[in-house]
Amino acid sequence: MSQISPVLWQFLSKWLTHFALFPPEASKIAPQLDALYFFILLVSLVGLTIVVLLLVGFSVLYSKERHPVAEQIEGSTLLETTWTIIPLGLFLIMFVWGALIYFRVFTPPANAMNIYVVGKQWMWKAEHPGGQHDINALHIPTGQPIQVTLISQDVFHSFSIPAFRVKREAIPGRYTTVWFEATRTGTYHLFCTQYCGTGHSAMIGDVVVMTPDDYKKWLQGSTSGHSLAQDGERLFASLSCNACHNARPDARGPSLANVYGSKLTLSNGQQVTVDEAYLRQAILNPSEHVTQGYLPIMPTYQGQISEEGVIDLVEYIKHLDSDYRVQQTTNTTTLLPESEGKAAQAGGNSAAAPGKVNP
Amino acid sequence: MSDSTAIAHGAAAGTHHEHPPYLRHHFESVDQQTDASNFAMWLFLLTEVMFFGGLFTVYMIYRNWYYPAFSAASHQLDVMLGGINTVILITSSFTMALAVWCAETRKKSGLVAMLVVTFLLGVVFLGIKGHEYKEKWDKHHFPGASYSVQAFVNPASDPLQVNAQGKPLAPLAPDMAARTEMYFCLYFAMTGMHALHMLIGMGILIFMIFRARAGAYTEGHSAYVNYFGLYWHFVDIVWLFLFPLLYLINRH
Amino acid sequence: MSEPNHNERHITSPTVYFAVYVALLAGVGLTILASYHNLGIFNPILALAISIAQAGLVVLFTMHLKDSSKATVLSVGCALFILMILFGMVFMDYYSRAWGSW
Amino acid sequence: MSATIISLPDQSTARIPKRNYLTQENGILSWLLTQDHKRIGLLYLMSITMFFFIGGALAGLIRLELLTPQSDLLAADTYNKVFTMHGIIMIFFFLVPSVPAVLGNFFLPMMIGAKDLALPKMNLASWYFYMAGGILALWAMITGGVDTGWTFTTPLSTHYVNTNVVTTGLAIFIAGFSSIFTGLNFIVTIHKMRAPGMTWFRLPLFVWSNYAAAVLMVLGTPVLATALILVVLERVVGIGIFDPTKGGDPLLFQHLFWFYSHPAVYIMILPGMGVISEVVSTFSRKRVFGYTAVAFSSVAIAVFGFFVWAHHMFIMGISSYAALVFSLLTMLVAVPSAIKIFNWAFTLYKGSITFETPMLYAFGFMGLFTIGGMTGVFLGTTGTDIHLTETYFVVAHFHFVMVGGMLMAFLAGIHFWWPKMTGRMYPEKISQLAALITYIGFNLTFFPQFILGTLGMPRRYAAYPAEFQVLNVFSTAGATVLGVGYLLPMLYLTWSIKYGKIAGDNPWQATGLEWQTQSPPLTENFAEMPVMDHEAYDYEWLERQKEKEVASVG
Repeated sequence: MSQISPVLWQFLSKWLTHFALFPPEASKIAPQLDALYFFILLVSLVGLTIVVLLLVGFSVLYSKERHPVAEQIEGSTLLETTWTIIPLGLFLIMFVWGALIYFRVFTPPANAMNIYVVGKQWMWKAEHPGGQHDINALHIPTGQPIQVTLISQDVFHSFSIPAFRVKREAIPGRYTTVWFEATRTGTYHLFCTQYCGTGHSAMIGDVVVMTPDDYKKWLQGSTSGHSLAQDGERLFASLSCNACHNARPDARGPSLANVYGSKLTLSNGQQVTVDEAYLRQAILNPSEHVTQGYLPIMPTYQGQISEEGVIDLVEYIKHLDSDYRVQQTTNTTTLLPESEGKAAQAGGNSAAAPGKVNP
Repeated sequence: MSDSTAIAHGAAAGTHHEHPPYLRHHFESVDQQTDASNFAMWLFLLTEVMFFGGLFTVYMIYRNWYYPAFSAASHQLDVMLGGINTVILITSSFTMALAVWCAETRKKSGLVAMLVVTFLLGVVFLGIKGHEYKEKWDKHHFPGASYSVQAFVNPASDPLQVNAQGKPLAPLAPDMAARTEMYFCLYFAMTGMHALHMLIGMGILIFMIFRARAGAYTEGHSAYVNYFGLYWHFVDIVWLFLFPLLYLINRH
Repeated sequence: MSEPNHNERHITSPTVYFAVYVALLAGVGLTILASYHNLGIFNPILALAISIAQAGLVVLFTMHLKDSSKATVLSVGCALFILMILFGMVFMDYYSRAWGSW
Repeated sequence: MSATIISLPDQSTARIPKRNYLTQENGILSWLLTQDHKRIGLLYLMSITMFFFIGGALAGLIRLELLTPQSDLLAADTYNKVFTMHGIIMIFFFLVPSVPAVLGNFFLPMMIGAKDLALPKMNLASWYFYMAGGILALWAMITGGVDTGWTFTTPLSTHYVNTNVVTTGLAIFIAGFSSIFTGLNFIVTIHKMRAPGMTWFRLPLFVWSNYAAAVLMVLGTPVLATALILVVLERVVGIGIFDPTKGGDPLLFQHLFWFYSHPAVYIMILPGMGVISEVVSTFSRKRVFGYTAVAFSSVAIAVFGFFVWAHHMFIMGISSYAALVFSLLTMLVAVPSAIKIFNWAFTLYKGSITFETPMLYAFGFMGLFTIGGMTGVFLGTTGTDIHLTETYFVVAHFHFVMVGGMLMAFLAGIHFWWPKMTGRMYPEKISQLAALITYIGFNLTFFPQFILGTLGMPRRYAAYPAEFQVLNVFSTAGATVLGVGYLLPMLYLTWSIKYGKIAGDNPWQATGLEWQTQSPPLTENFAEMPVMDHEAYDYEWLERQKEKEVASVG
């Protein structure tokens, strides 16, 4: 064979070594999604078989040679109802099942570790909470739910990991999230699946799934020295956010301590839960997100902070457990080590000042 | 039907009785022709409804998102001018309806007069609209690089940013003030599309005035005037929605 | 086949046009007047209601939909229905986005 | 139940009538200024064939580039322009006008017994709009191309590419008028121009499905126009309606775009389904099983087609609640398609089936459309959509529906009505071979893409990971076969215009009114106004007609 055609031989051996019908199942959701996939596949195959059998069978039985005389039949309400109701029922099962999967893929569990991913033409940049950066890669441990908070800096991108069966669009101007829990170590594809311009097909990377121990080592090996929250703290100070957002009784802005996860009432009466998306919006479009009791005086930071900067700020505010930290940034320019902040917080002084309208 | 080819010549030679010149060859009767073209005109207007429907969808979404900006920006429009324009357009619609009536009752001079009046009212409408556009342009309220939010962050500097009692409106926060550009995007897109429809209509009106002076439409076949009337009334209806939606936000 | 005087059948008299005209003017006046009173949420609703009523008058009488064939009436209804689908379903998305992820 | 025997007429004595719509007038102007729906249909046939081969050549380039994992034949930006133009040409300049503007234009008036469409001038204008749009699009392609993808996703199309977006957008806008005019003309014609006795439930199913598609054209296309105009304004003037930095929502564009573009796939497929109804009935000599159900399923698809557009946006940031609603409605729209498939299958039951070329294409349609439809369910289900959307699975799915479905239907229709259009037959054996080649080539091209998609290969990639190569090689190999399958009909049909056997008035013994007149038909279609005195697909009526004829001749 190899004498006849080396190219063909190469091709065949390639096929045999690489042949796969399904991508690896490397996340917790993958088998669940595959189960639904195989269910629909089964229904499709049965449906297709029925149609083909009908077509071939009738063609053979009623070909002109065998059946020269056509019998005129009007139709059959019973049959037609049958093939209306049965597909409808099957489709509804698929809908419900699919909706459950969809619900799971887009509802992160409470203990998920958050990783920010910024998409830009044409690369993925992942930011781990400890300050580690991944370019066109994502390092994650097994056995730990990972929530990915996505944002795009320019156009629509789509964050797709086929082995995990997850995909989510990175949208300019808005956070979206997806989560997964990797189950098998290895290196998997990371694709951008939404067409995003010239370098679209170069916007690919590797998802490296490691054991928790390896992950820890990796974290230590690639640390940049300061966490996202620490970067955010510095940015918070340099933008003078603390001029208003402090806990003093005459503060012009609400205290941000413990604001993450709380329920706020806005000046237009709307009730919101403070999450990453809300914090981002409140920084960039403050007047639509004024806490009740305050004036809409905050300037917008649209166009002044990069998406990474916003992420740093969000991460800082998330970890802002008391206004003590705000005071510290007001008074000192040096950064407190993480542990000291924690200790200070334990010391009390955590009551947030009630909101007041500045006269 | 099998012998159809045999008599092909007889039918094609045209043995139709009563064949008015405006009856086209593929219709059986004038009624059928009028019915069909009238129906077609309505369908065309329905495509227009969907076209403006897309714009109204965009308007609806952004007005909900940026209500303060829309409310403040709409104060830049002159209700007086808008109201006058509405009345002008309604009047032109009325004269157009009279033109249809004149054509149907075969009053040639009445038809010409009504078409001319309709045309002139259209000119006045567009004149006022142009004046309004110019005002926006001069104040840098045309969307684009030179857009200015001055009037909205500092309403005291702008005589138009006042409420019904004449007191200055509250200033907008800078980020919300920037959203007023969205309002003007939609303002220009929607009124611009409306004005474009009027321009097309007025082009057809000129054509019809000349034909009417030559005696067309008043000799029993007035359908064309009727179809144009439908178009003109439709353009009028669009304005009846644009006026309150763009001019009358939060005027109290 | 063709009726010689078919054109005479559907002529709407100028009186009807004039009545619609007056009603429209009244509607415009009412819209402007209402917008200067604080009716809360009802300001835009009232304005739109008046606009719809005005449009209805024009469509029914000035544009003779009242005397048009069933097919025309049906088509207009169909288009309005699809228009409501466009408005409604787009709005549904935007409205429910504020509810958060789930 | 009763029986019908139909035997084919003796074709040796048939000859082409001297007076017909082709010989009525001569000269190029008589074609360019014609208001005859049949001639306009032929104009459309020639122009869409041209666009099909341009789009096909671009597809060939795409497949060649994907032969190897690297982006070597074409640079990435060239590749992007090529697939964008392939999409735009195939969708707006081939698929949307194919069956309605060619076969619908030609046969719809004949099928309902009218002399012409209600608005012949508008019909001609529609062709000119189509050509103007098409030429503008080609011009945009030659002078630099456009690389947004046919979906024009904002903000990529408005702010991040520097190619001919405005020109292309306007080209599609202009072509939209042609679509609206055709649809409008069909609706008016079907409502107002039916022959005496031609009640709604005596209409051939081809007319029903074109009616449904026409409704979609008339009500959907204007919204696409809105979306495109706003994109053009955003690029030219700088308004910020879809610009996130100015507070706009880029997703709103997709709402408007898919509000048209999802129904557009039904504009493309519904007329094709109409063709299949005609062909299956004719070649099994039997009335379509459950006529009413098939007719209403067309209307149901048209209506539900408007409710499901956001299933293109499940992971794009629409609200989860909206995703559920749209997914549920998508399931509902799948049902009428299933009804159609089963009704066609049962039309064969107790028929008397022959396997001429149109019937082979119709079989191809039924098989491939079933696969295309079922894979659509994978994508309409929110859960599996997450994994499969934006991959080659989607590419394979819509090519199964559009190429496997629509193009098969178009070829079935062309072969079915070719004798009526030209008065001549094509060589039967070669055409059967072509149908077979098309079928094999098609499956070889697009079936591997389902596997590629499941494996996760993203669409619109100029370069891809090496492990996907084998399946891509299969796909490219299949595309070559498919190319031959499309070139063959082009050649033998052209040949047959001059040298084909003379067909006679009703070579298939079909019941439609269009077959009860001479071929090629007269300019006014019928020598005298036909009167419909029987149901659609009434083969017994046809049999009685023939007996009468024999009696009167005897």
